[in-house]
Amino acid sequence: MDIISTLNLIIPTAIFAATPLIFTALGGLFSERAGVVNIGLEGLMVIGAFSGIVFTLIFEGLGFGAASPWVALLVAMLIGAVFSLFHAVASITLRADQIVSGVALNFLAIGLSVFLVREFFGRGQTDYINARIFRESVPVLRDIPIIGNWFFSSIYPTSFVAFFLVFIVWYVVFKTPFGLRLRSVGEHPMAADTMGIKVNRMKYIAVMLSGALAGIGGAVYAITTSANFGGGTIAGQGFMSLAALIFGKWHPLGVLGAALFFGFAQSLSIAAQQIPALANVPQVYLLIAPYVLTILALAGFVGKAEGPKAIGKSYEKGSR
Amino acid sequence: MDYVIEMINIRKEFPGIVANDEVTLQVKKGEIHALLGENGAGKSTLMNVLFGLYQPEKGEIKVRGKTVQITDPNVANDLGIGMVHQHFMLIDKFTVTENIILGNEPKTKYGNIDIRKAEKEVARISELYGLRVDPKAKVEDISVGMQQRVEILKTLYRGAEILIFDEPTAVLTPQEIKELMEIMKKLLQEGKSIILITHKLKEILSVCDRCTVIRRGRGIGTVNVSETNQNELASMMVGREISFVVEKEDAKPEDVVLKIEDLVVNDLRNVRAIDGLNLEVKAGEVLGIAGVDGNGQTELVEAIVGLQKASSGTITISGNETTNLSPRKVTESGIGHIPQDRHKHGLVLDFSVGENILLQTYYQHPYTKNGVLYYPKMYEKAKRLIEEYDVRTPNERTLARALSGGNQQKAIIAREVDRSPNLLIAAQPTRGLDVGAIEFIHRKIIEERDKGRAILLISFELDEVRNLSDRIAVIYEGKIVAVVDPKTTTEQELGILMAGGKLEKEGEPI
Amino acid sequence: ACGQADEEEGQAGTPADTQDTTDEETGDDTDGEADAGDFNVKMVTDVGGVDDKSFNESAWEGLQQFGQDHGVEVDYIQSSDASDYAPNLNRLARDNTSLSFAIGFLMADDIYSVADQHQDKQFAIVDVVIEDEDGNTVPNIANITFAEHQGSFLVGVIAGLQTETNHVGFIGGVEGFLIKKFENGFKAGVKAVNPDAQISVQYAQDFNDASRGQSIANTLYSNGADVIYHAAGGTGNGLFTEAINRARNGENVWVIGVDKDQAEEGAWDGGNVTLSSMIKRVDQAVYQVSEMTMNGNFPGGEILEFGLDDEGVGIAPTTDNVTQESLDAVEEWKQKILNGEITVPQTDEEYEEYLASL
Amino acid sequence: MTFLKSLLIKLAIPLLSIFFGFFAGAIIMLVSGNNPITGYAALFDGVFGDIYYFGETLRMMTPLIFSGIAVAFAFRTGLLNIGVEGQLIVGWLASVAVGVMFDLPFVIHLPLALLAGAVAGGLWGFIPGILKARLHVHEVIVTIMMNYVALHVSNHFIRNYMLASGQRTEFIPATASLSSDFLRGLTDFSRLHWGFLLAIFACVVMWFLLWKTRKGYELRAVGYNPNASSYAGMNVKTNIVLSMVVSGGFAGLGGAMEGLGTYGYAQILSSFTNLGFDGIAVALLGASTSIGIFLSAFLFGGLKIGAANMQASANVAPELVEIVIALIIFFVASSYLIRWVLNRLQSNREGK
Ligand SMILES: Nc1ncnc2c1ncn2[C@@H]1O[C@H](COP(=O)(O)OP(=O)(O)OP(=O)(O)O)[C@@H](O)[C@H]1O
Ligand SMILES: Nc1ncnc2c1ncn2[C@@H]1O[C@H](COP(=O)(O)OP(=O)(O)OP(=O)(O)O)[C@@H](O)[C@H]1O
Ligand SMILES: [Mg+2]
Ligand SMILES: [Mg+2]
Repeated sequence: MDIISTLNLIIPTAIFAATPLIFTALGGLFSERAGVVNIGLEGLMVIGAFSGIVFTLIFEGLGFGAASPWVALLVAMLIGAVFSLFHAVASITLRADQIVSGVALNFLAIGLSVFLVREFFGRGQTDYINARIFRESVPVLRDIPIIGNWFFSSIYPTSFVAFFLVFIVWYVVFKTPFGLRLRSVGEHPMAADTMGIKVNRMKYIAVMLSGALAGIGGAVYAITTSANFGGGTIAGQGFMSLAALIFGKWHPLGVLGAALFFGFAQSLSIAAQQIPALANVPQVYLLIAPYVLTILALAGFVGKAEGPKAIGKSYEKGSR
Repeated sequence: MDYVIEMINIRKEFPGIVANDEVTLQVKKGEIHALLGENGAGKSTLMNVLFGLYQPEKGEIKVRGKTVQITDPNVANDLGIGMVHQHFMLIDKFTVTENIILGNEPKTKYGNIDIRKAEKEVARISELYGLRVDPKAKVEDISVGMQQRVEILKTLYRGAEILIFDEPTAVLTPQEIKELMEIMKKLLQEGKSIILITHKLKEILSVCDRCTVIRRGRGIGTVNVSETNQNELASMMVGREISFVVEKEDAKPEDVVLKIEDLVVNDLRNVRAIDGLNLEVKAGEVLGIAGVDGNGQTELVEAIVGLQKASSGTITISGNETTNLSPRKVTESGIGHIPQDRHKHGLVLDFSVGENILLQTYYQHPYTKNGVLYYPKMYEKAKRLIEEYDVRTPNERTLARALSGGNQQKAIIAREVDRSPNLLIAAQPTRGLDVGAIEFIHRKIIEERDKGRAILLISFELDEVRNLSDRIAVIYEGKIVAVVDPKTTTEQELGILMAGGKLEKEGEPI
Repeated sequence: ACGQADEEEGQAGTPADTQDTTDEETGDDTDGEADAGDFNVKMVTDVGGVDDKSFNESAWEGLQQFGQDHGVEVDYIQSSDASDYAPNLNRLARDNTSLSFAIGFLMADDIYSVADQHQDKQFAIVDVVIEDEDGNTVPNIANITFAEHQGSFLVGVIAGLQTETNHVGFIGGVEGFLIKKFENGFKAGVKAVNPDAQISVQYAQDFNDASRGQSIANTLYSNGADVIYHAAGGTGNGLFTEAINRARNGENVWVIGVDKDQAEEGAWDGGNVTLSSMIKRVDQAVYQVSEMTMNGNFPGGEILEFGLDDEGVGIAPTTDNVTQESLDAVEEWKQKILNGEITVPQTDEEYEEYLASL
Repeated sequence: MTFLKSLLIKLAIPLLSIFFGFFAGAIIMLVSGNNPITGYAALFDGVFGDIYYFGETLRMMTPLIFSGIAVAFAFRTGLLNIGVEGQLIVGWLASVAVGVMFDLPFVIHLPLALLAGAVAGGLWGFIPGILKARLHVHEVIVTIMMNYVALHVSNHFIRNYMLASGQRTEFIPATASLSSDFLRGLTDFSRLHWGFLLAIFACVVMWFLLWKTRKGYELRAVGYNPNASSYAGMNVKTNIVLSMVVSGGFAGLGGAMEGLGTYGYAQILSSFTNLGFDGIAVALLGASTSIGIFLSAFLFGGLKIGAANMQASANVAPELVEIVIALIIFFVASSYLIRWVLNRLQSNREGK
């Protein structure tokens, strides 16, 4: 295979693998920019995947047809936001250690969702969804040489949504009053407080946004890829999103880059086995490549990742 | 009476402590009203109540004669109350403008921040009150003085009529303090009223109209500044007489202990912070370094103690070269070091007072044997020093975090001085402390000098440098530009040197 | 391969007579004659759980059926973790379970030690043969295996005949002896009818990564394969997703499912991408062994291989997408396997020999 | 007096949290149509009802104690080691490798195998440690990545060099085994092994290391305030690396417990063991103290072992246990609430 056709193979897969990570990491961005560490992204994705599948099935049953998964995505977003309140209440109002509360959320999400699946379906997995989100090709644009093949000829609409969202988040976080306030809360909550910003309310909003987006991330994964939900559907994607967030230095564009990088490394590792030149490389090297490349990238040129200053601390009026 | 602010019988409790106990404060329109009290007396608390950060348990607040409930800072803003906090409330990564408009941002019709308009507005107000700032600069890149002007601008941007300054001068250089006083006068002319918290009685005497004193949370009284003096204020505040002049004999300098030759140090951003510096400190003298913050003081100290690498030049302590040795090696060659930021560098706040006191010696016999700590010996030692240095703490096992700033500082001094170092480096040893604590620390420094130690004192407090030093070295842009005799050099002359100027008259090196 | 001793036609629902010729009488089974009153059969699932839509579920269905037909108490315990196997098996043994099933080769070592501690109890394990240090089978464990390679061979035949690109693919879960049986059987089947076909094989090294499965499927399909067989559990979900996506774009791609009839997974509003599935009748095996035991013929120490002969493996009943030609060929090759004309390879070495013999 | 009071509060928080956790679990059972009393009775019975299950609980605790210590140790020095899972996996493999490959007398073989586990885990911790110390790379990402690397690398080794049957390696010989006929006999053939005693010992070691040694003092100081520590002449970088190595070493020993104790072999893992991730919860619930870790490992081990019985005899889905665990962690973390209530009660009483 020549380079172009190899890339034709790798790039769409990379984008596809990156999409759920982008949603989730953008969610994490809101929360962490407001100073709330979110290890619970994994659990929020679980909840999103669970709601995405369950509600697609429900809407299918109600005769929503092809719209079902899309409506289910919205429901997953809402449920993700509500579920994130667990983390918000614990870590903001009750001043729990944010890492601890995130870990608890992960446990709760997997336990609760599988428990509910058993209650609803009488088994550990849901049924398969029929109405799915399919890959589409964009008329006209797909005919652009090379680029058309990579980005427009067979791509999930959800990936476009994700890309679009990156720019929205960038705009919101860096250009709007809301974004300025959000960041101020994560950098120096007391300063924000003295400027009349409701610090804890801001943090609640941020955490719920992270729940909403991670919910979408999980649902997108489940709806586009696994088509059903079980205890093992989300296995580490939330942690990878967290890594993408840190790797991307808490910046939406960085997050996009990092998620694509992970997707690229994974899809390269898969495609490599079908590329004659690389087919003889022992598989273990390809399997660990995404992770090793990430470590090398961090060590080599990305270097120190410095998060929001007041991250991880709960804010108490007047404390120093 | 036309009081703009009346706080009547305010009571504010924290778990286990009454921070304000029936305190009354009445501020007239157009005056600068001083609030005076020891560390922990409850000044900041009272002001935070006024600013809406805390809710009082009891008491009444009237603004311009009307009773109000200040439930949060927004309400205070609406009432025209602005506060410049003791610890700056600035976001380092934001620009000056972003800091000022936060919470009150002008928007375009698309809902994004109209940053141009904001910058113009900031420029306009800063011009109006003579507060020079660069609206586009990031806060982390500007000087402390400018940061404070940003703080003031924040309140003015919101249209504050009553400004609270909480210890604004503690972090400023003399020049900056003078500028600040000018600014305050200008603000008064514009019809604002000011509440000023400071530990520096001289400042109160020079700019304030009236002064309210609180002690241990209780209001002691309000006096007209024109009818009082330094000693009266001090004894109102502490409840006893305080001496302000450090009693000391002339120094009897002996051998050179610290010798620095052609030192070059690059700072963290790889900018040359120390640029060919030469310096000598002799046994039995206090050498004070005077200079505006940011001229290489931090790097100088860190290079001496081994925390920053010197690119060239040599540092010699008691005849042994210590250039670029590890901090531990340097310490062991006879250095004691009171760091400038006691929370960041001086203490492990979550360690007990005892563990902190042993922070430099824990690994030595008899505290450690074969890698195992011997806690009884550690605490025995700590107990002795706590007593000797009058560190007020329930016991040696209390967490350092629970101590007041003054007592934390005393614990550090106990630790550093007790090791009998040949060279004691004291960086900002009294920053933010009340007069009682300052008195103690000054006495201790002179005592050590008289025992024949070499003392290197770095302070932005010109009075402190002039009072304690036997010689003053002025640092400017990483070089020592002059070494002068404190007895024959005036504050003005020092100010000129610190600003990089030259003295016309006899400023010969001594 | 030693289980091939059984040559008789087995009918579904009746116990296959699988007397191993090498088996000596291993002491009298006192529990064997127990009447249906206290006879009970229980099983321990592996981490997949009783409702894994795969062989745990299938086993449980067989057991339930058996319970219904004979009025016998049946039950299961779920393992949420590999370290649960031993306590769960122990629990059954302690509860005086007449016959305890361990579902899945992962429990091999645990059942060995538990059976050793409870020599008076009867056990059976699916998918693996338990041997002691000397390589002998254990008298109180019945070993149930399947000729997955044979079933895979048949779906290989279908793939070989119905590929239009002359290129087929195989996606494995985690590489190991068992999954290799699927792979080699499949490849042999493809080559049997279509010696020129190209076969791409890729292991996900994960049974539960649908995303990875989809990526691999994408690569294989993009490289020209049009029929992909999987033995990869949840990872296989991604294969179906990818195939449906492509089918929707008008591509002619197929999936061959595994373990049970996976027609449901392949359905989409414009058709079905499931070409066929290789089914493995764990339910049958469990049913039969239970019945034998109830009747006092506990096949302890025996190796029961359920193969084509007794419908233990085979192709799925849903054959909507399979051509008549392929069905005929499947029947033809099935006979050849049954009458020993060909031996289906299980390991890589056997496959190499097989290729050479073609 | 104040000492007693503070001790009381310290105990009250976890106990109340556990109570609330179970209480919430009971509500969930009620809502989902189960009887919480039978459910919990079955759970309790599944741990204490039979000495065998009790033995299994202790056996389950063993690796959890090690992974809990690993997390706590790093936590004490200001590092978040999410990589315990991976360190445990390589420790498992390395200990079994030494067990299988060498033929040595017991007194050398077992310690050597244990050491191999610790060294492998330590090495796996060293990498994020050195990257953090030298290049300021965030340890959380590196440790997450190292988990995956560990999983794949160890599977690769087993598959290509050590595969004996099915998915696993050879059994280790008795000379490298932790299994104990005595403990098995005591607990009616559970898989309880000598590793349990090692785990208790490890708790003591952690306590001693952190609180009684010079190094421990340094590690804690660096964890609390790296700036002040470097001012005091400690080598912050070395201490960060050391902390990760020790933490990884404990995790590796946790893996060795599985390899040399519970199983006696290493196997191809199709997914994570979760022992390492559970360690995070164990450490947090145990407030990163030795005794706390021991007790919370017991709670976790018991819940996990008891869950099977809950399902078997009360027909409650085993996931309920996970929910209960989550809620217990939640309440412990939110101890502010409990503290606040206790304070209220107390000040009311004092007010009178
Ligand atoms: N957030 C808080 N929580 C508990 N107690 C507090 C808090 N803030 C202040 N205090 C208590 O209130 C007292 C008054 O503190 P405050 O900060 O008002 O003193 P201050 O007069 O401003 O001192 P300084 O001169 O050092 O700034 C302190 O001694 C302290 O005991
Ligand atoms: N958040 C808090 N919670 C409890 N006690 C506090 C708190 N903040 C301060 N204190 C108490 O307040 C007292 C004085 O603290 P304060 O910070 O005002 O001292 P300080 O001399 O101003 O120190 P600094 O140099 O840090 O400004 C101390 O006894 C301390 O225990
Ligand atoms: Mg104050
Ligand atoms: Mg103060």
